[in-house]
Amino acid sequence: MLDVRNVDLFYGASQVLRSVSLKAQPGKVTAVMGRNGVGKTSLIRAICGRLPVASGQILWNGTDVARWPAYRRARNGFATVPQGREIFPQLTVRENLQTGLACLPRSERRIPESVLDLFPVLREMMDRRGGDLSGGQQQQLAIARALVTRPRLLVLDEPTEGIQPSIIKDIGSAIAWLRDRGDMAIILVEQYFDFARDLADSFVVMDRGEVIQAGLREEMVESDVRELLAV
Amino acid sequence: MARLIDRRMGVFLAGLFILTVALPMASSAAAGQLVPAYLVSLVGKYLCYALLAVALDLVWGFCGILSLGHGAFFALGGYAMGMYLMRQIGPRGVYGDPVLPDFMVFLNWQELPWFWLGFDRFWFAALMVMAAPGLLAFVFGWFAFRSRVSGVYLSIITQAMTYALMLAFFRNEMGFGGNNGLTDFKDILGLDLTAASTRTGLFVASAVALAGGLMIARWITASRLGRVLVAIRDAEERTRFLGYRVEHYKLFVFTVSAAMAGVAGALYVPQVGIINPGEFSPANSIEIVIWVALGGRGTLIGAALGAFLVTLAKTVLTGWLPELWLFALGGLFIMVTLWLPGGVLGAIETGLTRLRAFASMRTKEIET
Amino acid sequence: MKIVLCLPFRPYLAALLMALLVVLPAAGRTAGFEELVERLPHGSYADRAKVIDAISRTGDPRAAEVLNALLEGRLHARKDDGRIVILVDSAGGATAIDALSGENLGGVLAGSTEKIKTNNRLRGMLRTAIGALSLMSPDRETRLMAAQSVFASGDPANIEALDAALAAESDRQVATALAEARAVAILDTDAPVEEKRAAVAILRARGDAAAQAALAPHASDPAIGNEVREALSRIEQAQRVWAIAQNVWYGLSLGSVLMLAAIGLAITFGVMGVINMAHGELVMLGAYTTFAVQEAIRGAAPWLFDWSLLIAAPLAVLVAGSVGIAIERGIVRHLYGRPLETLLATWGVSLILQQAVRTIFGPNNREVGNPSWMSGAFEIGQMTVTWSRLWILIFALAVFFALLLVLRRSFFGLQMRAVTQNRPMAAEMGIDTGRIDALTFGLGAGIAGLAGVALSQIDNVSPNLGQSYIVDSFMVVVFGGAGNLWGAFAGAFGLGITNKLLEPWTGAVLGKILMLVFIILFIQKRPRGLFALRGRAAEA
Amino acid sequence: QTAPIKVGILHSLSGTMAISETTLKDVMLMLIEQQNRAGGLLGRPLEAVVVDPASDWPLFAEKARELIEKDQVAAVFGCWTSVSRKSVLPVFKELNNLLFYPVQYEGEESERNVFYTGAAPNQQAIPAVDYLMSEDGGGVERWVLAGTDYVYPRTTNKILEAYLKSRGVAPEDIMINYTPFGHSDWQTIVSDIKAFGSAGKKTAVVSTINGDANVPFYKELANQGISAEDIPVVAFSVGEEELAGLDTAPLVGHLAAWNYFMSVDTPENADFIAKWHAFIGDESRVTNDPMEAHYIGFNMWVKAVEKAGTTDPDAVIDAIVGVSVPNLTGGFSTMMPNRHITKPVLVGEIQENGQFSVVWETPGLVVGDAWSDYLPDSAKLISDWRAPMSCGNFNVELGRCGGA
Amino acid sequence: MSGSLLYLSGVTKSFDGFAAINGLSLVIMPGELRAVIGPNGAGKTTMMDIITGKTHPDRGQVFWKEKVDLSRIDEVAAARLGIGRKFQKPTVIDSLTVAENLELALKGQRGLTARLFGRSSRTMHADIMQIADRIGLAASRNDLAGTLSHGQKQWLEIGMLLAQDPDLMLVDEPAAGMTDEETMRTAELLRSIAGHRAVIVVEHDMDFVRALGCKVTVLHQGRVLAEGPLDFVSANPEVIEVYLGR
Ligand SMILES: Nc1ncnc2c1ncn2[C@@H]1O[C@H](COP(=O)(O)OP(=O)(O)OP(=O)(O)O)[C@@H](O)[C@H]1O
Ligand SMILES: Nc1ncnc2c1ncn2[C@@H]1O[C@H](COP(=O)(O)OP(=O)(O)OP(=O)(O)O)[C@@H](O)[C@H]1O
Ligand SMILES: NC(N)=O
Ligand SMILES: [Mg+2]
Ligand SMILES: [Mg+2]
Repeated sequence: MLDVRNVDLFYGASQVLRSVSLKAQPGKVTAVMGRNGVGKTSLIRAICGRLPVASGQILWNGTDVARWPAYRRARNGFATVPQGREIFPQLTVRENLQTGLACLPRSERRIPESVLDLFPVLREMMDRRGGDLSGGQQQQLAIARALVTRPRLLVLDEPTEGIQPSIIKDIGSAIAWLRDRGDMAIILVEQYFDFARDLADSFVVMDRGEVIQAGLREEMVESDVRELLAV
Repeated sequence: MARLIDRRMGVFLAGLFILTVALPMASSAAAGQLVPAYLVSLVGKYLCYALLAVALDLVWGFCGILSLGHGAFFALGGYAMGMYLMRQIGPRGVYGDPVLPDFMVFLNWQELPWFWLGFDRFWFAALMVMAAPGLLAFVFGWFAFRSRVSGVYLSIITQAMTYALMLAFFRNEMGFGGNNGLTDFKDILGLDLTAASTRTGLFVASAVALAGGLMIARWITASRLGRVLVAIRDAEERTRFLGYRVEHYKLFVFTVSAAMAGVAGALYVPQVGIINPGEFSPANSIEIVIWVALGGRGTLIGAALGAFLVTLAKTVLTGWLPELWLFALGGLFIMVTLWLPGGVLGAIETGLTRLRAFASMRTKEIET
Repeated sequence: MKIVLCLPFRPYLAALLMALLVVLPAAGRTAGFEELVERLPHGSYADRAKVIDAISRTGDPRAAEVLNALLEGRLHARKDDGRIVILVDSAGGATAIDALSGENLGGVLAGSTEKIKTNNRLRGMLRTAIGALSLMSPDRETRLMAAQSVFASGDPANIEALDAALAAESDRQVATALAEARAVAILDTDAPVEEKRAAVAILRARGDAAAQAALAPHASDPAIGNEVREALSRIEQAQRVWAIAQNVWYGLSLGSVLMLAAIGLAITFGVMGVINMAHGELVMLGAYTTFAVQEAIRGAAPWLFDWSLLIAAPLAVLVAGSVGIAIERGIVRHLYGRPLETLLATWGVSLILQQAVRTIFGPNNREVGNPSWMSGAFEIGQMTVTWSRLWILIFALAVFFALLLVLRRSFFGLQMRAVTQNRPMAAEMGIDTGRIDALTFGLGAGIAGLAGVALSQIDNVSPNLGQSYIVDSFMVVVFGGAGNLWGAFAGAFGLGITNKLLEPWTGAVLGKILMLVFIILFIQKRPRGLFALRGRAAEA
Repeated sequence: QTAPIKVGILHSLSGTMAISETTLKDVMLMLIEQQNRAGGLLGRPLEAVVVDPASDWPLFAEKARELIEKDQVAAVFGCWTSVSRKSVLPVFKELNNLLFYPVQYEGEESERNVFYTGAAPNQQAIPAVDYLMSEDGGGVERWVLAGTDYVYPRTTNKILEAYLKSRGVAPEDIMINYTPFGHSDWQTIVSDIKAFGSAGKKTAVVSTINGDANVPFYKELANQGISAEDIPVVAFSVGEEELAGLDTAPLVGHLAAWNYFMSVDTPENADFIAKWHAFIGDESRVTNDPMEAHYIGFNMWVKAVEKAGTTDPDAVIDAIVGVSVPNLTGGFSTMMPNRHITKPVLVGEIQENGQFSVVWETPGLVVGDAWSDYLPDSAKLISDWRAPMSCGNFNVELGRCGGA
Repeated sequence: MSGSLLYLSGVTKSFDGFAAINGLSLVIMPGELRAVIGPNGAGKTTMMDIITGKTHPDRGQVFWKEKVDLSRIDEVAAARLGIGRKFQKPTVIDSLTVAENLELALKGQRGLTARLFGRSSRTMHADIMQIADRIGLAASRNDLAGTLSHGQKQWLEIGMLLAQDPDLMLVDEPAAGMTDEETMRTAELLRSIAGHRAVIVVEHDMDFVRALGCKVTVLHQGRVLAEGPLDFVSANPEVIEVYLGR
């Protein structure tokens, strides 16, 4: 399980995360919510190892990984679907998926069919360059790519952004399915409230780099949270 | 005007002014030659390089056009001036031909090629100093920018341009003296080039040109047009969708910058006494980029400082460590990139800020 | 304005004059083989020419060997007794054989004998003379060479010998060569018209520049002029076609050199986006590695010389590759995302590497020899193909396709492309970006080193080697379209062939200028190179 | 007074010309060291001031000025390329100092402050062509003039073309070809030469190809199998140093014309080579013609200073004309009033060991001619810096000195 | 079409044989607000590329105000005609401040000399302030755009579009990355803008589309699948099948 404790993060001189804490457990979805620019993405990046934290701990099954390089975290089960998708534009869809194989032992380097079953459109586009796909197609590819690494912690930064309704539903059920498998901790950053509410087991609401409310789904009152998200 | 001269620029111009006044005085006989006289021309040369660096920074730092061929514009300006100086020699050449320069005489040229006409007049030469490089930049840029050549592709074709010009000017048939170039100048505007007063005049002219170049560059970049340039540098596509004719803007700064480089070349030639196709060499143009990068790209003053520092280092080191200086210079380049990400100017400014912060802390401590 | 000062006290001039006075009268009368050989060391080159001529006419069976030794610079005169000896290499120095008696005189000390000097004219004469004398040699190669040198002399005096040789010849190729040599000779005699016509036909069939030169003087011969002119125009036509083929070959070969020089850059610059100004110096390191290997071999194991390049190649990859990795780990690594600053830093590296090589190996050219399989040339029709160029072409293609395979088919290649397209994302996919970056840069550098091994065979090995290729390399990569290996391929061969087709028209200087102008214009048409990525992917 | 006399050494130690010039810096250091060991000059030690003009022509002028103004050197030994010499010329004139220039060059220059110890075209090119035309040289009738495209080859070839025509060579028997600096792909040109040479007449190549381009040129010659017996190449810029970078086995018989070869068998030369090897600490290092030129130039300067009793430039300039010092080929070279010196001209053949063997030499010494007799405008000029003429370009038609 | 602002007729565009737009026809009247929805990859962004001159169609015409053929001009000309665009992936000028980004977009002279010699006027300042306020970036107007968060960049880009004051606004997925409340605010904003100028909005958020309350065009495989009020099209079984899901 992931246990983020009192993380501080700076861009140059400006502090964007102030003592942020968060937990994520296998088989559970933790939703991170907050208005634009409150630091959600920054938090995600700190967890994945893209940004160095100034202080605080990121415990992964008891080990502090806060100083580990990103690839080492990935090889220990972290996978990310970043905001903005970050598809490798000049790799084909297949190659994009294959990049995730770096985490796996040589013998297991295969793209699992189950991933493609989740997003059938990718099957048709296997040999197209990732950068040529439409925005929504890229988003699906990004999720699929993360799943190829067989993660034990899946971090999704606004995965519904730009996705057509029917596929949002599919993604929702995919996340639910992954959650229900029970071996994966999921962190979901979402602005789309209904989507988050349906999936989340617990919530974290952020504002100006701080966690202003956190708790289990049952404890949360929708109108309160909506209030917090309003400007 | 106030907006044009910010603090940084003010300090720099003041420094330049002091240098311009003090150096000729210190080197004059009246002052007992506190410093050797040759420093006047030497520093004059640095000033020309600094102007050249400012010209490059204008296109590279503010519009993202990395020209690896700016040496060509410098050299063309230099050749235009060199041609004037050659014509000034008149019948004082070794063969005594009243019209033809010596290199044409012994290779049996019968008459002056058409493109040499007019260069016996200073005003014409002065015009060509800016017009020749400006025109080349305009034509080259017209095609390249219209075709949306950008990034490394543009850089490499500018390099191809200067390389092609170098090979062309090497050819004796071109009528520019081949590899030997143009040399053995005697006087400019009737003034003896070896006279200390002429040297001082050229030095001052270089300083004025540098100050002028800086002001023009500053004026362009601080204007509303400057913002478009930055937009083009950062997101060219986006700027187009806002309705800006990107190619016109690029063409404009590219041409202005080329003309500025031409002026630098023209002032450089009488001070060093030779112009030769080597000035077109791709390595020379890369060196200009190095100056700008070292001084701090996109700062104008940094570019000028970078040129000054690198060429000064070259002067000092080639005399002091003739067999090791490349190690020192190469090491300097590496260290600056690794440790001074903002270039020399950036480092100076952070240094000053820290110092100020430190000083104010101290004063506070004292106060409390 | 020329004043010639005569300074008669120059000692050896005087000695030469004395020798002339002694020898000259002797050359006049007919003399025996032995006497002629004894006379060889003395007199001027002109005298020696007469002596050689006389020796070749003696018909003495020893003549060919003596003349051959003279040609090869192995004929010496002993300083103490003036005896003429032939030096042969033997273990631990040279052994002297008496030129006349064939007696083995044992080892000789260096400096105890004096070489009998020849000049170009004498060597030409010697070759012809030896040719005429060895037309009947039992060795096929020797006979072939002999026939060729007799062809070159075109001397009618050899016709008899040629006839005899032809009658005895069983090898077809040698027989043709003999017939051709005879044909040239016949044209200069007053043989019957029919025979001359046959000779013209033989030369026409040969069809090369030498045949042309042999025929040309007879173009206005009243008897066979028509045939000769006809033959000449045929030969010319054929040669025009061959000339195009030849130029295309030159283009391919220039292209292979350009590609080798550029292909490492296609990785560091094209794929990784690092403006690596030190690329040329990495090529240079490869060349110096070759030099060092050859130097070691010369000193320790000369028999390995033919293998020197094969030994040097992996070492060059190692040397240049390690330096590349060091550059990446030490400098470039800190500059990803600041691509233009890599230009400044790698320029610094290139200055340092250049000066380091200058300090270690000296500023001069170093000698790198061609192994025997890289020397010389062979002919395809009227086209000359030099072995070194052919091997370099093969080598370049091999490197190219191997690299293509690595990039396209291997997992390393995939990771490498992922890392260069989006470094942080690649890391989040579990790719050790630091390692991949270092290896990629090392690969590019290692290939630059390989290029150096090849270039050492045809160019200077000097501290300036790198500088002379860097500009061309960037042109090639950009012309083809950065980021695409096929681009470098097409760029190199496209530019190579265009250049070589232009050169005969315009000359080398203008050709190169036109080439550059062509690149500039071409980029207007295709602003992202020949093999540009298209579509959204390119903009992303 | 024992303050050292400073001597400037202005040779490129980096950049493209370092390949040739570094050796000249070393030989100067050796000569100065020897002179000091022999007691210095005028009882004062000599001190070498080495700078690196870095193959950058304007930098040559800057460094020259620095040497003279800042370091106060008594004389400068330096430059290789003509353009570097042109670059520093005005500096030496203005500051009235001495430059000793050790490299063969195109002529067309005679300056009061410059002493040309390398060959003028009449001390190298013309005798070489004479040799090739002679019976011994093979009676060449057809000529390829191949050069790098810059002033020295252009001028030399202009002179040679005029000379060859004056000797009855038909224009179609002369092929002129220029290549860029550092040209490295010689396939086309070598095959053109081959074609030009297969026309039946004896053909030779006169090469004014510049330093760097020579190695690939000769490699291509060797690979395409052009032997010296078929088409000899006589070069004016290829010496022992250049051959050191080549496998000379396939090149045996090709020629070079110089005023000195390392292989020349004289006691002076043997001594010089021994000292050079000792100084440089490497038995495999070769000597070459420009090194000899510095040897001559330095000794002339030393002698002139001794004669004048001062290092004052004007005094030395006056004293040096007529000074005669031994050269390394067994004779004496004398400084002539036109600032050029007398030299023997030797033609050497390349040997397997990378040395040249002399196959021909001029019967006596040849005086360097500043102004070629084969260029129309230059033929009118003569140079004599002694009073009363006191100029480098006296026009015999007009009866006065030209220019300023 | 008479009186139309924009008229696409039979437009086709393929990439390497794949038809992204396939015989698309569409009419937009002046002042109209139009929502375009459709599956990922339906060709919505490509349609905008064609209207703005970024991509030239293989076949078909695109008429602007019945006169100008947009398929023949480039992006700059299209922008100058009065077509503004917000990209799917927000693109702003990173090293200019928010205010400068807006100033750059502000309607007015695009010419070289005008920008070189022109000075910013008081009204311009006021306009910029007003827009910054409207997009919630008034406080960060002097921050560099590069330091904004993803959603803030979205807003800035909308602000730039407002500043441009075009006759036709093409808005590609404005609500992506916004909170539900912001989404509604955006819808309101767009509704208020329409009327003065035409707006084409592409969005996948059905609540947002509903809030726009305008005619909806459904694109599928490069052509129009259905057109009409949201309730009408969302009842279309094909639309449900390919887009909305059950
Ligand atoms: N590279 C950067 N440099 C400086 N500041 C930055 C940088 N990136 C983001 N910020 C600032 O950090 C803060 C948090 O940004 P972050 O991207 O984490 O927000 P977010 O919660 O993900 O917002 P959104 O919902 O819009 O994606 C914002 O105020 C933003 O302006
Ligand atoms: N340059 C291109 N090369 C190849 N295919 C392309 C290119 N541009 C677009 N496509 C393809 O055309 C189709 C339409 O793409 P478009 O971006 O217009 O879709 P969209 O409707 O905007 O989708 P989304 O809602 O996901 O943003 C997609 O399948 C995409 O892969
Ligand atoms: N003077 C020469 N060789 O350039
Ligand atoms: Mg975010
Ligand atoms: Mg889209």
